[in-house]
Amino acid sequence: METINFVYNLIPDQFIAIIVICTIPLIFLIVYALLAILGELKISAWIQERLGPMRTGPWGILQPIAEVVKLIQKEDLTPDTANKPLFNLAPFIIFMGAYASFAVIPFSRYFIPSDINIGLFYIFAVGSIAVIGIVMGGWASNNKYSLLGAMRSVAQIISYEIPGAMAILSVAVLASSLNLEKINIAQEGGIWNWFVFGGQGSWDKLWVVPFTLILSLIYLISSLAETNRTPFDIPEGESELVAGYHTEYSGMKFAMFFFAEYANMFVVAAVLTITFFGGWNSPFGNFMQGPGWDVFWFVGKSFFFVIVQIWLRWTLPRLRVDQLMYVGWKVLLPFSFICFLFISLFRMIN
Amino acid sequence: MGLLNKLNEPYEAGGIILGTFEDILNWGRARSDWYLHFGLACCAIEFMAMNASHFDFMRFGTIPRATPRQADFIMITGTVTLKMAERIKKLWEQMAEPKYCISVGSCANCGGPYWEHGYHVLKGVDRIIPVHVYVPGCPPRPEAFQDGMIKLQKMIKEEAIFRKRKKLEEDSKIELSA
Amino acid sequence: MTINEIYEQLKEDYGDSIIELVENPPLDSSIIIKSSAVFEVCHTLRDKPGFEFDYLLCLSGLDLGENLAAVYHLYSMKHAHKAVIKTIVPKDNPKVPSVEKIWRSADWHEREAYDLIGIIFENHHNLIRILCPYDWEGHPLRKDYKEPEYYHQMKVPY
Amino acid sequence: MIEYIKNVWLGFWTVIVGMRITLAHLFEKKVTVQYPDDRYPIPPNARNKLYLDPTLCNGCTSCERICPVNCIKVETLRVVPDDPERPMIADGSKRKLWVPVYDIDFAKCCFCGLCTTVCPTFAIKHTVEFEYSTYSRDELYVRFSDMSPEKIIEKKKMLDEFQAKEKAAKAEAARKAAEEKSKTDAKAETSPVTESKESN
Amino acid sequence: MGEKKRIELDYSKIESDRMRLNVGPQHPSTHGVLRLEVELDGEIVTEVVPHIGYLHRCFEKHAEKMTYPQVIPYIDRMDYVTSMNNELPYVMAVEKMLGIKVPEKVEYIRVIMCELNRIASHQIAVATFGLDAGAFTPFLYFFRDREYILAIFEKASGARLLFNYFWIGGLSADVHPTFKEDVLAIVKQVRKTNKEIEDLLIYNKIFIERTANVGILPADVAINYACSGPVLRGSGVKFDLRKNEPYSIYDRFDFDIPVGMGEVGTVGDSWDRNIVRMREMEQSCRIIEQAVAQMPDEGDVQEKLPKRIKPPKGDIYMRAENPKGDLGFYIVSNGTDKPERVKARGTSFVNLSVLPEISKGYMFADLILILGSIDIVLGEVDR
Repeated sequence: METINFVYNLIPDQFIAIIVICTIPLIFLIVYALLAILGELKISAWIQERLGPMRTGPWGILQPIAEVVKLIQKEDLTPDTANKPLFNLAPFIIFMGAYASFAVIPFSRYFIPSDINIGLFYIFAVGSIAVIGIVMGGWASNNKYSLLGAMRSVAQIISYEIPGAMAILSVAVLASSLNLEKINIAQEGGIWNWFVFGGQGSWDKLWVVPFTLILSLIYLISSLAETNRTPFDIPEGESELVAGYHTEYSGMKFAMFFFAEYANMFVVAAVLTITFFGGWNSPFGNFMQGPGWDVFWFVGKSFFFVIVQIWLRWTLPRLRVDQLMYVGWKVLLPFSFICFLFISLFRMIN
Repeated sequence: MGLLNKLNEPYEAGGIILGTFEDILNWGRARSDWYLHFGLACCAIEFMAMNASHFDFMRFGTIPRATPRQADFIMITGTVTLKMAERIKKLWEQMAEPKYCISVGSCANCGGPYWEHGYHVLKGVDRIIPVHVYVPGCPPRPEAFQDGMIKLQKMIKEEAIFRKRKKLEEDSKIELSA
Repeated sequence: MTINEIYEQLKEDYGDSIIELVENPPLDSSIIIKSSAVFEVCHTLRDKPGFEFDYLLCLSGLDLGENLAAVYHLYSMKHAHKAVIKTIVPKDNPKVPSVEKIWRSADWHEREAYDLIGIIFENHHNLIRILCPYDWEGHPLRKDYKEPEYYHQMKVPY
Repeated sequence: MIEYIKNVWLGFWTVIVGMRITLAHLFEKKVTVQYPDDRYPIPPNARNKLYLDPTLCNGCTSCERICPVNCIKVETLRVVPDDPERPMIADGSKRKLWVPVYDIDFAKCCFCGLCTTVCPTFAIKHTVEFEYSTYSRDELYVRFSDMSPEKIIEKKKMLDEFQAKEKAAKAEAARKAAEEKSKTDAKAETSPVTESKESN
Repeated sequence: MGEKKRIELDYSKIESDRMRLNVGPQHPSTHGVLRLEVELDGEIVTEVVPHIGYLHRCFEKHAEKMTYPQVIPYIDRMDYVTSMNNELPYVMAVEKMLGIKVPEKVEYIRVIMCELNRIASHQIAVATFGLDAGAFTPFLYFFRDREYILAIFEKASGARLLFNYFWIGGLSADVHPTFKEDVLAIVKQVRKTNKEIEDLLIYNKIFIERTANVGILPADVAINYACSGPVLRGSGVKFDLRKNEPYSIYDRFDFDIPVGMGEVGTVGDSWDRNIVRMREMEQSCRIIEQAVAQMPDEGDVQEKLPKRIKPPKGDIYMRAENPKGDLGFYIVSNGTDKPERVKARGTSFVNLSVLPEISKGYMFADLILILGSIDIVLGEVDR
């Protein structure tokens, strides 16, 4: 009896509620990932005057489901010479990093899985876990291409986190909080109050508008680098490194990488939405504002940025690894510092 | 008899549930075939043309993968030389099951124009790896590639997973006894 | 500069090493030289003012039955004139000096001629097979070549 | 410094230009032809699957000789003069050769079109058909001859009989000729069955 | 504070472990089945050893066994992207041996077809170059246009890729009646797309950064390696067989030879080689327009020939300007209807041999681009 009581005590009070709250982002993540895969296929096709998948369901909308069904059936290969524990662990770590970020993402004012005070910081911290997974996967595969891809990825993600963090930090300065909910609330009242236009305030905020605009752009660029998307997809650059760090992965493990990539895309798009583009707020002030609309606006804006990422991918060539560093350290970083400096000054004066 | 007991039985006895389940699995494999980004010779140019906008191979749910680990089928598009044959065999072995092979063009089918005096040409890729569909032509039209793809999809759809498992077991038994 | 003038000038310089000028209009005329003098003649052809053949178009090996031949097609970007140099070597000792040091493009051409015909180019820095696998036997473009039955357990004939 | 700013601006601006172009294409009319449902027009002279009209073929084997890859195999039988069928080729001329074997191996064919240009009766031609991919290579070996096996045996027998007769006649003639001290009889020995080149 | 100490580093002595990487034969951007053995110092390439022969299809052996007309299908399969251009030097050589002059109309059709094929080939070259740099979309725009060109080829010859269209003494078939209009429509379309690609890819800052100052090939090295075509012209050498040694009827047309000028980097870098191809497409358009205007409507397309083509004994070397460069055929005839030997000077074969020379010291990602800028077709490298 005692043991049962002990186990029972271990289970928190609102066990079911916790499970539900944890599951909602997971379901959202899976549905979104399927949609994003389809979106990627379709948008790339339309840009290239093609049609994309057409023969799986009407207009090919069942394509991602077929892919999942296929990937489940694929043989799960582990190379003989690979370091098996690390090799098998890597995709889970990457997926975990992506999924954990959803813990603080405020979908609506009534659905924030975990409303912690250091939300922005948490997202950045958890987002960096992915790089550990990439290195693990790349190194454990015992493949030279994977190793090269992993090495490039580390250098890239570390250097692009700094300008990205600078951009986010200036938002924290403007909102005087790291709490994502508070940041959202600070942008209420229409498109003009979003942080991309300097946030709420009187006309003297015009001084900071150019800087916030640049910072939002800087964050968009560094988020591309963090998610390994073109023009920064050198860790998996197909024409050089075959498939980069996931060269040796097959079946569901590869699907994990695949999902995590799209999940990360959503996370960075969500952060961009929250910090600069008003989060759940409607662009028309109180019009179309409310708990239901919150989800609509938030997901809608995030999807828009996901689409922008896809659009960029099918437009641009990719950078070389040293140019990537150049852009990161010599272009984005100085610009973000300058902008941050001015925004801080502005806050001090106000 | 539970459903699980029926798993090892042939499809005919499996009834509707297993049949539908198998259909869904087959549907997934047939509709989402990723191919190895791999070209050998002349047919590879038509292969590229087939991927381009006018013919758009991606309509069939195919995505090019650069690594054999993630590929479901390989298109041998061109002449297989003896020097290359060992590599192709290796590539085939690196691919994860279930995997398929389409041999495209005369050269891959049987050496094509080079079958007579080609001292350095492998006369047919089916000498080293199993081939599921043969597409004739030199080079085939892009539509012919797609015709081969449709035939492959048809073949996958009619595959019997559970029956195959049973058959494989029988085969292994025979092997063991022999 | 026509091929006759080139021939006469070479004949002056090298004497016996230049064997003859084969003329066959409207087809190409060629100068036949001794294999031992190939390097020197080619060097002169490249560097001597008036010749300045700075462009090696093609280097081919030929199987003439009894003998093997190496044919050099030269071109001058400056003067826009052409020359065909031929050298004939016996099949049992097919040695020709390499001209790889004169024209870098000869590197792969010589390896190809070695691979397919079996002419051995002396002083070539890396005379290995180029088209056939490194463990291939025989020189396929010789007239008496017989294709192997098996290569690495793969059947070769149809 | 100016160079630096210029480069950054150029980098930004050219990306915008590129994105504008791709955005414009996003809404353009798509060029894809959805193959099994719609078809791309194929000109009538397209060189796809070969087709032989056996009623037109007169067995001249010029296609077999011109074929660079030797994928055509033709065997012919001489038509006996007193054949009861009085065979005709579709264009009206008298048939001199039966074609019991006319095989094309499409696994070897290089679709160069040389055979169609040398054919005197236009019996062999390229069609626009290209959908004949198969699950086994043997299906690509196509036999075009319209003669049934029984008919082939019958014609062969006929020919053999005829040849025997001819031989006898020739032997007779030769004997007579020998009697008349004329030339040698070696010529008569050659087999009159037209054998085609072995493809290997 | 003490005296400042100058630290001198001898970079040549700092050495980390070198990594030997095997690129190919199956690799997305080796343009087929080329295998490169690359030695890397970090990301820097220290040595490149190309291993070729993975597509060695014994063309020269086959040519010895075939009659002269039968060789043409095999020549198509050599450089399978530019079949029309491949056939031209061969048929010109045999015609010269036989002493035939082909009809006027044939010459014009040949020129138009060659130039169209040149455009198609350059489109593939630029497209795959973009693909190597990571831009996938221009690739498909080029392939969309190429499809229109192939439609013309198919209407004329019946095949889409390997035509067997130029025959000794003429053509295999006459062109279709709407040929001229179709060709002019294509010229228009090609110009439109090229304009678009210039904005989308060629003058994109990222693309310029990737390709400018990468893989510099000086002119004297290019000549010593016997490079030809856009590779040679990219190094600033104004040499084009169509102008310098006009064959066929190229002396009747007015066109320029674009050369690399180092607009965004150094003369002879990858960007220059690429831009030469883009500009040559425009020049080809000009030639096509002039040729269409001058082309006679009536006329025979096949010269009378003996039934068996038996050129006199002797040898001939004929070359013509392929899109890839200078393609030569060395034909030795022994007086029978089969050639004694046909040696092809593969343009890509020669151009590829310069790769180890120009790719040392660049990064691994650059190596892929340098290879792409040389524009090789493995069918011609290995034959």
